[in-house]
Amino acid sequence: MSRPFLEVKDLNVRFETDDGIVQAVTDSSFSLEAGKTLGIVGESGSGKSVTSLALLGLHRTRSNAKVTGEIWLDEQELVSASDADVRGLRGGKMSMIFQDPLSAMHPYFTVGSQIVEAYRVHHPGVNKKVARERAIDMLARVGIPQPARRFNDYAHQFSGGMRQRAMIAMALVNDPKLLIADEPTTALDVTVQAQILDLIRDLQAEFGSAVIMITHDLGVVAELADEVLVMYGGKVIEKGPTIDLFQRPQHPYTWGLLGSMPRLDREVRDRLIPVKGSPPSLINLPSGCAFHPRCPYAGRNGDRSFTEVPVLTGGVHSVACHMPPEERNRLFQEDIAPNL
Amino acid sequence: MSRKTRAIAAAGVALALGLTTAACGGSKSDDNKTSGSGNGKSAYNAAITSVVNPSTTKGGTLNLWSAQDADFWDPARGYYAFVWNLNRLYTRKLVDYASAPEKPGLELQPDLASALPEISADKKTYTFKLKSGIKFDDGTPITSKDIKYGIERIFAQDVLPGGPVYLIDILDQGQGYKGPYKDTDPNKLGLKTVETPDDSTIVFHLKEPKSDFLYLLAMPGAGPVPQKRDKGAQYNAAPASSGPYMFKEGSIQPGKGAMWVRNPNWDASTDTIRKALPDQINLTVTTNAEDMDSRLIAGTADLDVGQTGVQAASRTKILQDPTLKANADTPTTGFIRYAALSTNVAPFDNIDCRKAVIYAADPTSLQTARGGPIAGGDIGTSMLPPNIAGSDTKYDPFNRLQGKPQAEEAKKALTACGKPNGFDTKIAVRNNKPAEVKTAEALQAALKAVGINAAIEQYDGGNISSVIGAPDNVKSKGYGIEIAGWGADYPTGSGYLQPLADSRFILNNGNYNLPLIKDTSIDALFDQAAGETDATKAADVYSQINHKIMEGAYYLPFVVDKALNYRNPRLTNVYIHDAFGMVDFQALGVSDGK
Amino acid sequence: MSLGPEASVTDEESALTADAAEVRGPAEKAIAGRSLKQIAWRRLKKDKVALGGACVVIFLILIAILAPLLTKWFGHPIDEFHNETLDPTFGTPKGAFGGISTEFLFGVEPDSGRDIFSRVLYGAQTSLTVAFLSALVSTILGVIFGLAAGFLGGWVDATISRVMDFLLAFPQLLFSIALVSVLPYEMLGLNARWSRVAVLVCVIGFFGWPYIGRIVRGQTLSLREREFVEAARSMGARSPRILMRELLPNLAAPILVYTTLIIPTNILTEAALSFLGVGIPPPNPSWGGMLSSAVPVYQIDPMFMIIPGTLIFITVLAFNLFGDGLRDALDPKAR
Amino acid sequence: MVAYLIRRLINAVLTLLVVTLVTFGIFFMVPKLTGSDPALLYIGKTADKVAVEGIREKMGLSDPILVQYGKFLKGIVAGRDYANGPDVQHCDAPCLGYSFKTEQEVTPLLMDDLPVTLSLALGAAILWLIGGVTAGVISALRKGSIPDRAVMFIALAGVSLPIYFTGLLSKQIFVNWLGWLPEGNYVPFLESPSEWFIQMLLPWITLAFLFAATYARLTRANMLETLGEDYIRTARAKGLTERIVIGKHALRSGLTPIVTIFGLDLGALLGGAVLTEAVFNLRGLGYQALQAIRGNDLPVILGVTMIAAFFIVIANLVVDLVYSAIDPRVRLG
Repeated sequence: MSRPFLEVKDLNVRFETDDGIVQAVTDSSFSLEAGKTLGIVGESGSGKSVTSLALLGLHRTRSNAKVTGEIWLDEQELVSASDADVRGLRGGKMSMIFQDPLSAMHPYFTVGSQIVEAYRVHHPGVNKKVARERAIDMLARVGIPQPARRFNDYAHQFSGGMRQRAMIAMALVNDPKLLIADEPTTALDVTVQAQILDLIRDLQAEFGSAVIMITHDLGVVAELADEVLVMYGGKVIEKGPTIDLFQRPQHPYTWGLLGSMPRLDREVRDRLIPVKGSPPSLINLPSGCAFHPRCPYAGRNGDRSFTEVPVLTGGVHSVACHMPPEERNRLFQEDIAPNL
Repeated sequence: MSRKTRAIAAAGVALALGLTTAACGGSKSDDNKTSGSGNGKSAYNAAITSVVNPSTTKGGTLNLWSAQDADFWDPARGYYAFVWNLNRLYTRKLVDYASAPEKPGLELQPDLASALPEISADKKTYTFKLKSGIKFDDGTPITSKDIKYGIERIFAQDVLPGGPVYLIDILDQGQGYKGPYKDTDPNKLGLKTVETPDDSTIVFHLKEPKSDFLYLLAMPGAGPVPQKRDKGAQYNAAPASSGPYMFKEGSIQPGKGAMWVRNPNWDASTDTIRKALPDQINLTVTTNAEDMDSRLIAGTADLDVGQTGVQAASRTKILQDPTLKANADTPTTGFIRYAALSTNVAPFDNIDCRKAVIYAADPTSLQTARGGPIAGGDIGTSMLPPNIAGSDTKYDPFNRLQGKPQAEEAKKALTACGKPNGFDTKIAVRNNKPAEVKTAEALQAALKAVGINAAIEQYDGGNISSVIGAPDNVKSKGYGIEIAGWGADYPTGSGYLQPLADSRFILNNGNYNLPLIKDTSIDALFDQAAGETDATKAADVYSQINHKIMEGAYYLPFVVDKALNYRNPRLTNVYIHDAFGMVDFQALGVSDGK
Repeated sequence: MSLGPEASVTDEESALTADAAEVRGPAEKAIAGRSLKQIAWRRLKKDKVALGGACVVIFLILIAILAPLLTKWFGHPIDEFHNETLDPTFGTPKGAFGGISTEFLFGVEPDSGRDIFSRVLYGAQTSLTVAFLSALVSTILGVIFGLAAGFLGGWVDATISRVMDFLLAFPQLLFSIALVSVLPYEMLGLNARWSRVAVLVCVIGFFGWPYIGRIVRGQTLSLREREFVEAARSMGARSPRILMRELLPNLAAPILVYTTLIIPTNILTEAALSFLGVGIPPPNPSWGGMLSSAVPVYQIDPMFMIIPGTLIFITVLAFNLFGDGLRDALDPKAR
Repeated sequence: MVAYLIRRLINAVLTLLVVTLVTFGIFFMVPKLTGSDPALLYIGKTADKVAVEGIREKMGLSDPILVQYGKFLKGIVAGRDYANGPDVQHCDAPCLGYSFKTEQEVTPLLMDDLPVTLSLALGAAILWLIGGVTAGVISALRKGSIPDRAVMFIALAGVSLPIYFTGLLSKQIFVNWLGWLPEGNYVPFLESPSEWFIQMLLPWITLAFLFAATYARLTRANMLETLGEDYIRTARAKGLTERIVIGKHALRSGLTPIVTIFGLDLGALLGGAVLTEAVFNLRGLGYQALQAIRGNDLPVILGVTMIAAFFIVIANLVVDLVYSAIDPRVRLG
């Protein structure tokens, strides 16, 4: 049996700091087929960015980071692969779009040269001129006007949206099979956000890449993703097909996220309902279910929530919650759905 | 007055004029005893009493070093002792000191003059005849007018300050002469008391007899200066030469050194004083005295012209190595280091309080603070250096030689003074003289033991004339004790003591009679000495003055200054010249011809 | 002021961001929720090196305070001469290592035989007093002017910034020497030692304030735009109140750090001035002054140089270690 | 750009003016504070009021301070004349004054000392830049490793060591005990490059050690900050080798602040490294300044201050220009 294009098994990421061990990602598993889109959602500090960096092997340069588990990309295991092998994949077979393009692009090099650099490192034989043409071509394809002229500009000379387009051009310059977009639209205003999302979708169709969309914005996920992963406290707490998950969310935390999502298709709402409380400390995760301090239903299941870590269960749409599925369904139908 | 400059300048580098201990045979220190004196061989302290390595070999280059630059090469302006000594290379005067160690060196011999002057019966007129064949380095003959012009330059204190001004005091006689630059006389020879009836005759008219007058004419400022080459203050950059050596053109580099080459127009037959052995003489000024010492010991430098003594590290090295020690001398420099007790500051108006300080002081601590018996000097007992005629090294009125503070005596004196529990006072000391600060600390510590609390107050050494040299300031600041040092400008009792003890020498600014001694009997003794032509009788007078000063307990002498100097063994004709308290530079030669 | 060791004119501008790196995301969030004070204290407690520095600092302060007693018990008065301990010819201490013995724990001073142990104790008194007080002066001036510049902005800011730039572009050491050397040795009814301490405090403190001032100004500028100040302002709080209630507490951490870090610099500066001969007047000891008197004799009596030099080193190092630790602990970005 | 340069230059000149005016003011106030008359310092005889007046006249001390200052400025721009006995002494522009104490023009005097200070500062700068930055980069790349800890401890020790102690100590060790180097006595480069090198070695190393320590700490801090930047992560995400990530991306921005600091430090040092020159008996600008201050030689003090301030101001300007060349975000204007 062949593996999915991307398969992540029991991924753990830990950082040792002076303040203690930070368990950033715990036992995460998921998979993604080529050409599909996976959305990962969660609050900041939930482990979604750390997970994506782990995919690219970007924790390797950090001496205090420890990554365990398996990451299979196109039949190749990455956690145990050599630094050079992983580096060869980075920016080539898999690449990434970062959240804040201004800080993610080097301030001292022109945008064009940074794209050329990305291209040439994976195409060693290519001369500068060809690489330059390729870069300009990419800039044009992501919709940057006058690409030949903008080639020589610096990141700070671009507008926010253009900058993100340039970033995308850089990420796509080597036709990646896996594109990870880490909050690609957070730093942008709403109209530009939509343009960028459209762009990603179009390019995905054009290049046939698999996309991982990391965001805290469920709207983005609803629009783009085929499948959704909800992370909390470094763990996957719910995952499933997008439609299914939006229609029948299983985890109280997901409910909270949905509740905090503004929706255009609705009349002016009374108010957004944010998830109460603050994200947990990754050094001292709460015992039992990490969500229990914020979970309005934690007391209902006896002591289990406080002592026992819930396991991800279920089929295509799985969830990690101590609550019996029937009760969850009932609660959702009765209390939550009407308010969404 | 002028003497103060001398003291500042010279004390700064601890140089002095003066006679050596050996010169008057009064040495008490074993260190000064030479082994093998008189045979010309190099030995420890041999150069004090004899000529080491006598030779007439010419040629080679003499490499002189110094840790301090000359103050001025202009003969009218220089005041450092080593500069006066170096002036003998390029400045001849009417008379100059003989070239010999010990007492004979103090004898003034005719130099440009063909003979010693003819002195009138009233001792007020001095007439000199010049030698023939004397020339400047450019070949122009030296005339009496050049000598007069040279002396006139001293009067231009606004343009040429820095040098001694004795001749102004003696020769102005109310004329108010302002120097040749402001002279209305067309020939710029308007000073009335000096006459030049012809080119080879010069006549000086004094107001009253001055037995030390010739010594004043032996100072570099009394040398000839050609008027057409005088550029005022800029003369300093290229002084003319009348001696066997002249400055190599452009070789005077401030802070770096100078070079002398032979003066082709100097005729050896006209000069009975100078030897002129080396072909060239280089002076290197260094900022690193330790480097200079190591070069001396390594033999790549010949002599430290500062002659202020090697640094502490080399001192140890030299004294512990017999072969090095044989090339070293510790002559007395002619300076006495002392504390003056201001009679205008209570309670030092009371002689017993002054005595208390002298008794309470620890002679050994003070000596150690000055550098110990070898580098610092012998414990001082009175105010006449042991070698100026009239001094008596056995004269120890305060019993200081035994080396310990005398608390009992001090207590007695305090009681007599009416301050049995001691008193508070201040010690004024220059902040730029580490050794003086150290002696102040030593004195302070010793005084504390008898209840005298002395606070040390430092002042900018450059302001000495307006700080401790101004009696009003001393009184208002309450400086009861002032640390200072003094060396004579010319080797007689007057030259040494008059500025320190004559009440007529008290000045509002630049005063050096720090205790403000106003004793008419002392003043009268100075007058008596000025008219005394018999040196022995004069010496007796100076001895009396010295006793009176000590009996008045005006000064607390710390040490009679000494310096441990090293000479390169290749040097020939090395001896300590008693007029300078240092090696006679003009006599030096090098044995290897390099 | 950086003139002490002829050191970098810039000191460490980026200091507050030093070590900022790496695990910013998770760790930062991980510890969020505790107060800065708690975090700082927790971090400081774990920083053995910084604690070591702090211990040495406290030890030195104690020594300085107890100098008279310690001198009485283990030493001799600082101005007591001991000729018997010296070689009569050379004035150097008898015995090895500068005359160290049970009688004279750190040996004796050449040429005087004074007890070095007692003198370094009193030297500590001088050094630390000057360093602390001048740091205080710098801090007060720096905070006042920095706050004024950052908070008021406009021409006030322009003027103060210009003055700070100017002071930093000034040959400070030369000026300090010149100024200190012409001021009177006794003033304000203090004795020579303490009036000179006062002079040094003023001069060193004065030249040091721009360093604090710059930091305070920068922090004030960024804080001024922050929400809580805006909020206070919108609620009608008046400027002084905003300054005192909102800004100062938030500035406390950087001010504390930089005051701590300016102290070792001040120690070096005081020692430098004493070394150059314009510091504490004799017979009062100071470390720089002792080094200065060691210059002529260091070859024959190295201990006389090594002891005060080492003490300066240890003291400055201890302050630096502690200051660095404090900075790391208080800086939320660090680590 | 041109407008910016002009404005900066005007600014620089203004700063110099203020520095000299303040220097001028302070040192002309000093004699009044201490009650000493500068004229008296130059004259051998104090009783003669006329001579003192003559000196005051010659030195221009009787003019009001602003007039004196004006003359000083004019001297720098156009040269000035000094009456010196029979001749008029002309001092060419840039005339920083005339030292009556030593009878020489200040400009050539200081130009004479400049090579010493230049040798010291430049030589040491090369050493500390190489040593400090290398150590700092290595430290940053191996944060937390034993080499890092060692470098950081040595660096902290380095910044805690006063040069007047390390200077003496190194002289004692290398000159007296080991005898590897001679007692210092500056030899001009043109006279003998090898001697010059040997003579300067110890001062260089000692001075460089101090700065290298500071630079190692700064470099490390800057590098660590840079390594945490998003664009470094981007560079890695592009698949660049570590060598390019560090060598090109990280160093470029990590070392930019060092350029600034280096410029300013060098500028400050060129005005005279007072302590180093004092310890190693180097007759440079700092040494000269110290002597002048001790001897109350105002024209020389002014001259050194002027040169020192000049270097600092120029260094500031150069640093800003260089910075704008390195960092495209900085706009001059």
